[in-house]
Amino acid sequence: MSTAPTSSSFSPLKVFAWLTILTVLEIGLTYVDLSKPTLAAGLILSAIAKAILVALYFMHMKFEGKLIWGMVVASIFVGVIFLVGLVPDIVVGYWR
Amino acid sequence: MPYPTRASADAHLIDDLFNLAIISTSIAFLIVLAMLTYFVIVGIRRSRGHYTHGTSKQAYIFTALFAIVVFIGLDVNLAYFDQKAYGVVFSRVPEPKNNLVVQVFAKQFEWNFRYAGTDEKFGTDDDIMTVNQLVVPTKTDVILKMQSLDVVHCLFLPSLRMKQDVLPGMTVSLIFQANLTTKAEKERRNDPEWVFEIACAEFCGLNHSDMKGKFLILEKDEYTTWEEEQSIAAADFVAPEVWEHWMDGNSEEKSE
Amino acid sequence: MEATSSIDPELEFTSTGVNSSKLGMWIFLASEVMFFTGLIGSYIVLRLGSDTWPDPSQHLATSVLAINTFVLICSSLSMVLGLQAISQGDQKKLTKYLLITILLGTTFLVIKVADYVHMIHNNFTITSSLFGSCYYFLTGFHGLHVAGGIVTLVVVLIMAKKGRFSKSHYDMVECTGLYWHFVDLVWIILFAILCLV
Amino acid sequence: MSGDVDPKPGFIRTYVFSTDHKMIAKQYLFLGIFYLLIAGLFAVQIRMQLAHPDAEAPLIGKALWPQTDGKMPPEFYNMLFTMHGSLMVFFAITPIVIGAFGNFVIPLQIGAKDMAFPILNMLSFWVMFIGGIVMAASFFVPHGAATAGWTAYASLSSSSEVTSPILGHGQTFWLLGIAFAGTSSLMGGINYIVTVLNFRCRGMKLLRMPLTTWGLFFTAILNVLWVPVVAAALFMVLVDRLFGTSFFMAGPLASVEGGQPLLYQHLFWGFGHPEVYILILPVWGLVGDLLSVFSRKPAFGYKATVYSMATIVILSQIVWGHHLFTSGMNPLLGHVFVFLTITISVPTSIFFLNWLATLWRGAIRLTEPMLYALGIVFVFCIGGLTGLFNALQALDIYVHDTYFVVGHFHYTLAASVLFGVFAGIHYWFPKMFGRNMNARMAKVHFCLTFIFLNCVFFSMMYVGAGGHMRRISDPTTYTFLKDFQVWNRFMGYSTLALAAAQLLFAWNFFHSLFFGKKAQQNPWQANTLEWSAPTPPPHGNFLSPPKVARGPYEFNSPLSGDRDWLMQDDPAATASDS
Repeated sequence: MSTAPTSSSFSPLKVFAWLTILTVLEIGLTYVDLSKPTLAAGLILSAIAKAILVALYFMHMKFEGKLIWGMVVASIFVGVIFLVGLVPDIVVGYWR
Repeated sequence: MPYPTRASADAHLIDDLFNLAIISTSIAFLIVLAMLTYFVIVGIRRSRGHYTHGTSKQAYIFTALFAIVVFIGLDVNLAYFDQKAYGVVFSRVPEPKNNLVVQVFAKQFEWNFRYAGTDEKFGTDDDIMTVNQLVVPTKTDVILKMQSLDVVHCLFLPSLRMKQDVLPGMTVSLIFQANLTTKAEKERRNDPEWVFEIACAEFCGLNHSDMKGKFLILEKDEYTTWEEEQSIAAADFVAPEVWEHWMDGNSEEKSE
Repeated sequence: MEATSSIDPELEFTSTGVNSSKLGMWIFLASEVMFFTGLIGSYIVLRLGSDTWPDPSQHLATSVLAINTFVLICSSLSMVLGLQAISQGDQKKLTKYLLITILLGTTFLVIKVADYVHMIHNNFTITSSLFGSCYYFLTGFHGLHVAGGIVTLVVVLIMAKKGRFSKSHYDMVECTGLYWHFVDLVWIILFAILCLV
Repeated sequence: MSGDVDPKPGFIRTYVFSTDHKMIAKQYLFLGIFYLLIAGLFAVQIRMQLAHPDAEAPLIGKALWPQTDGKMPPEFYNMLFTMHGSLMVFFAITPIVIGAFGNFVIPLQIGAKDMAFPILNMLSFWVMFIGGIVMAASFFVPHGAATAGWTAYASLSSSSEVTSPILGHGQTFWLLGIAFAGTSSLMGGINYIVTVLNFRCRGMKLLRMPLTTWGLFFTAILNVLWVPVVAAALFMVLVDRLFGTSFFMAGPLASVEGGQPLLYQHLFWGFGHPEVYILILPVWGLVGDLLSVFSRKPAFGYKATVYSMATIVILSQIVWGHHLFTSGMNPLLGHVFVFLTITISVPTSIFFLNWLATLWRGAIRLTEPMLYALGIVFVFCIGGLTGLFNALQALDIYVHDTYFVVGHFHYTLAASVLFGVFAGIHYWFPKMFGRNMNARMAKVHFCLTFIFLNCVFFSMMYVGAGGHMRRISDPTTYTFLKDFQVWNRFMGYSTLALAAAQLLFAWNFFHSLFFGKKAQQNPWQANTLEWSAPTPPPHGNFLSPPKVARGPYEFNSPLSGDRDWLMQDDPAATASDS
């Protein structure tokens, strides 16, 4: 009894094109001699954009109900909170 | 309560906090116990239970009130005194003139201590090195700079109610001021073998339970004489290779 | 928790309407998110915490890794096309796309192993530095996940060949697709954070 | 969707590779009881060693340790407390409380035919079984089983050439065993969540589910979220040990600089604190259930209890720092964790309020499950309140790694969850095995266990207040611990008596398996759905799919006429109330 996604009209090729463009952009970014933090910021932004693209379209997140959205957002939130809790000790490090 | 003897002026804050926690939790426990036994004793004789879901307005108000009272009375009250005690006992700022820096190296199953000796500088050949014995003068701020050679240890000073994990790769510090000498405690107890002790509280391998040491607290003048005697003797004493691993690290400036 | 669904109203309250195997797969992916939080999070935190971190481009062949990323994105595409094919009931196209996905997945692994051998050859190994440990550990675990995905895809391919999937019943393909896209998503993040920056 | 049933499943399919959730529950139960027995014997050995540290072990001493002529060598003691902790947490309590009760109770209480994924359910048992085999095998590996504590802190567990020579392969086997147990919990967690969300019978709204199912549902959520994090940490330790990477290696021991042992402690306790709530949540649900059934009165504030459980599920994931107050963690972080940890006492106090209010004006029936449930309320009150001591930063620095902490978590884990195990077994034994357990023997067992339990764990806290460190094999060498030796001896003999009392339960359990009186369908006259299924329930659980009309605790409701209970799926009463 699989519920076919009601309005799943997206063209995989368009999403695929975007993903490739962003990957090429990322590689291009590494050749431009930016300072490390800005390079990192740019790469992280494009990685998140690609991740959202894959999640929304390829994984049908866009057409899912509140339950799946709630689960994914909750687990990402819990993970991020845990990492933020690590920062003062491992990144900053009071005694080091 | 069986707390070990107190060797510092502000260790009593921890004991008072412990007593306060015991009293408040015991009150809470006795209330719950009384209600539990009363309801059971009365309830055994009843044949039909009272039909209530506890979803009435008063029930919710009472629950909210009960939760707030417990939170304020028990938690905030204890947390307030706890943070106060922490501010006094564990965040002591050493006075610049009247302090003594002791380097501690935790190694699997022994504590190594290094004192700057009479010339107040480490690395000179008058440094004093003792194993499993921490010697400190009273009424001076002692700064223990601690590192570990291999695994995580934990320097536990029960008489000061203090404990600090010693990790490899970083220099942690513990700052305290003792005010009771070992000799005074010996006379009070008139037991010549009595001594303050150091223990390892973090499990660190095979002989973790033998990793203990003595904590000798001397009067100021006794300490200076001890220091001079040791410094002279230290001249021909070869420093154990342990100390070559001591990394001065940037922690020197941070905690000064 | 109410999901609009075509189940009989009496059960309305008692089921979330989401297909059980898809819900199970999404919960598994939530646990995978936490697993990679543990791994990638530790890498991020260790890296920000250590002051001497080698520049990845010295040790890694970024171009090979870029090709690898492209291979994995293509395999994601073919997986989606396969899924769309079966949702319209076209079994033959499904088997074709599944085959393409498996081939792309294996090329990804082959390229990765070749890259490992090449790097170990000019002694950038797992013990050469914390970066080395993190790199091999993270990409190694990701490789294991890709290998697991390929094994499942082969099973799904066999079932598809036997015609076990129809227009109305293709849960297994959908869940494997979800897992495959998740593995691709993790590689996208790893590629950006680990290999380029 | 549930497992396809071939007409006459042979011995293998019904008993060994069964996909029936009830048979899997029994398999988990027996695995859990086996490891409970072994880890319990380790506890007795630990306490006897502390009672007489330099005495020769009676009978087996000379044979086991000729080189120290009968006295227990330190590495054996270290192995004892490590395996006592690890086996109890991962292979005794988890299989019984989450594996056995979860598998047996969830489908029956929500009116489902079986779990959502029966084959995954069977696999989850066999993965736990393999983990158990790996842990058992680690005893016979050269240098014996793991000896780095159940927490396996970083540099000690992750470096193989550390000078304590006994860290042989045992630690690697331990890591694999825990990885298997974690995978099994993960598989079980996914199964429980999907079953509870999607397989409830007609009319079984979420807020009409019994509290036990709620407890197990929240446990599954915490399991699914946090077991992978500890799996990541343990794999890093495994890779550090086997391939010489340096995630947690620092200082002179590290070949390459950069690793941080503190990261392991954060990762472990990030999982560690949710883990202790994973173990206690089902017991909270069980207590709420039993108190209502045996007070013949609806559970007071059902919704408040469920929401408090949900709050605790959220809060338990952000308070792990109170395990690290002395570990060189940033003190500012310490202050934050103090205030986060004390908020947990709000939902817990709501539990106590609702439990006591359920007993208030109830018709109490002192059956065995009720006795254990009241025991849980008592010991968990002490356990919960002493948790406050450890939440306070200045106080925790003194009591950390002393027997006070050991006393606290034994009150919450070894006392409350152990009573939860006994309560659950006594409550569902008639439904599981179709026979009754001997009531009088159970009551004697309860009283003895209750007395000796309190003797051991309360004196642990008393001795801990005096600064008695944990995990040391010979406390008499410390002058400041000398006068606690009489308490250690008292605890040693109380543990012996406690172990002896468990023989009563073992006899009662195994005897009644075959010779207990036949049980009826609803021996405790409770309302939840598992009691409307025949005893013992057939493969599909219910003869006809139940249709639920009301909440699980409608005792003495006006609709139920002269009987004082009203089954959830009883069509007789027309008005479908709450």
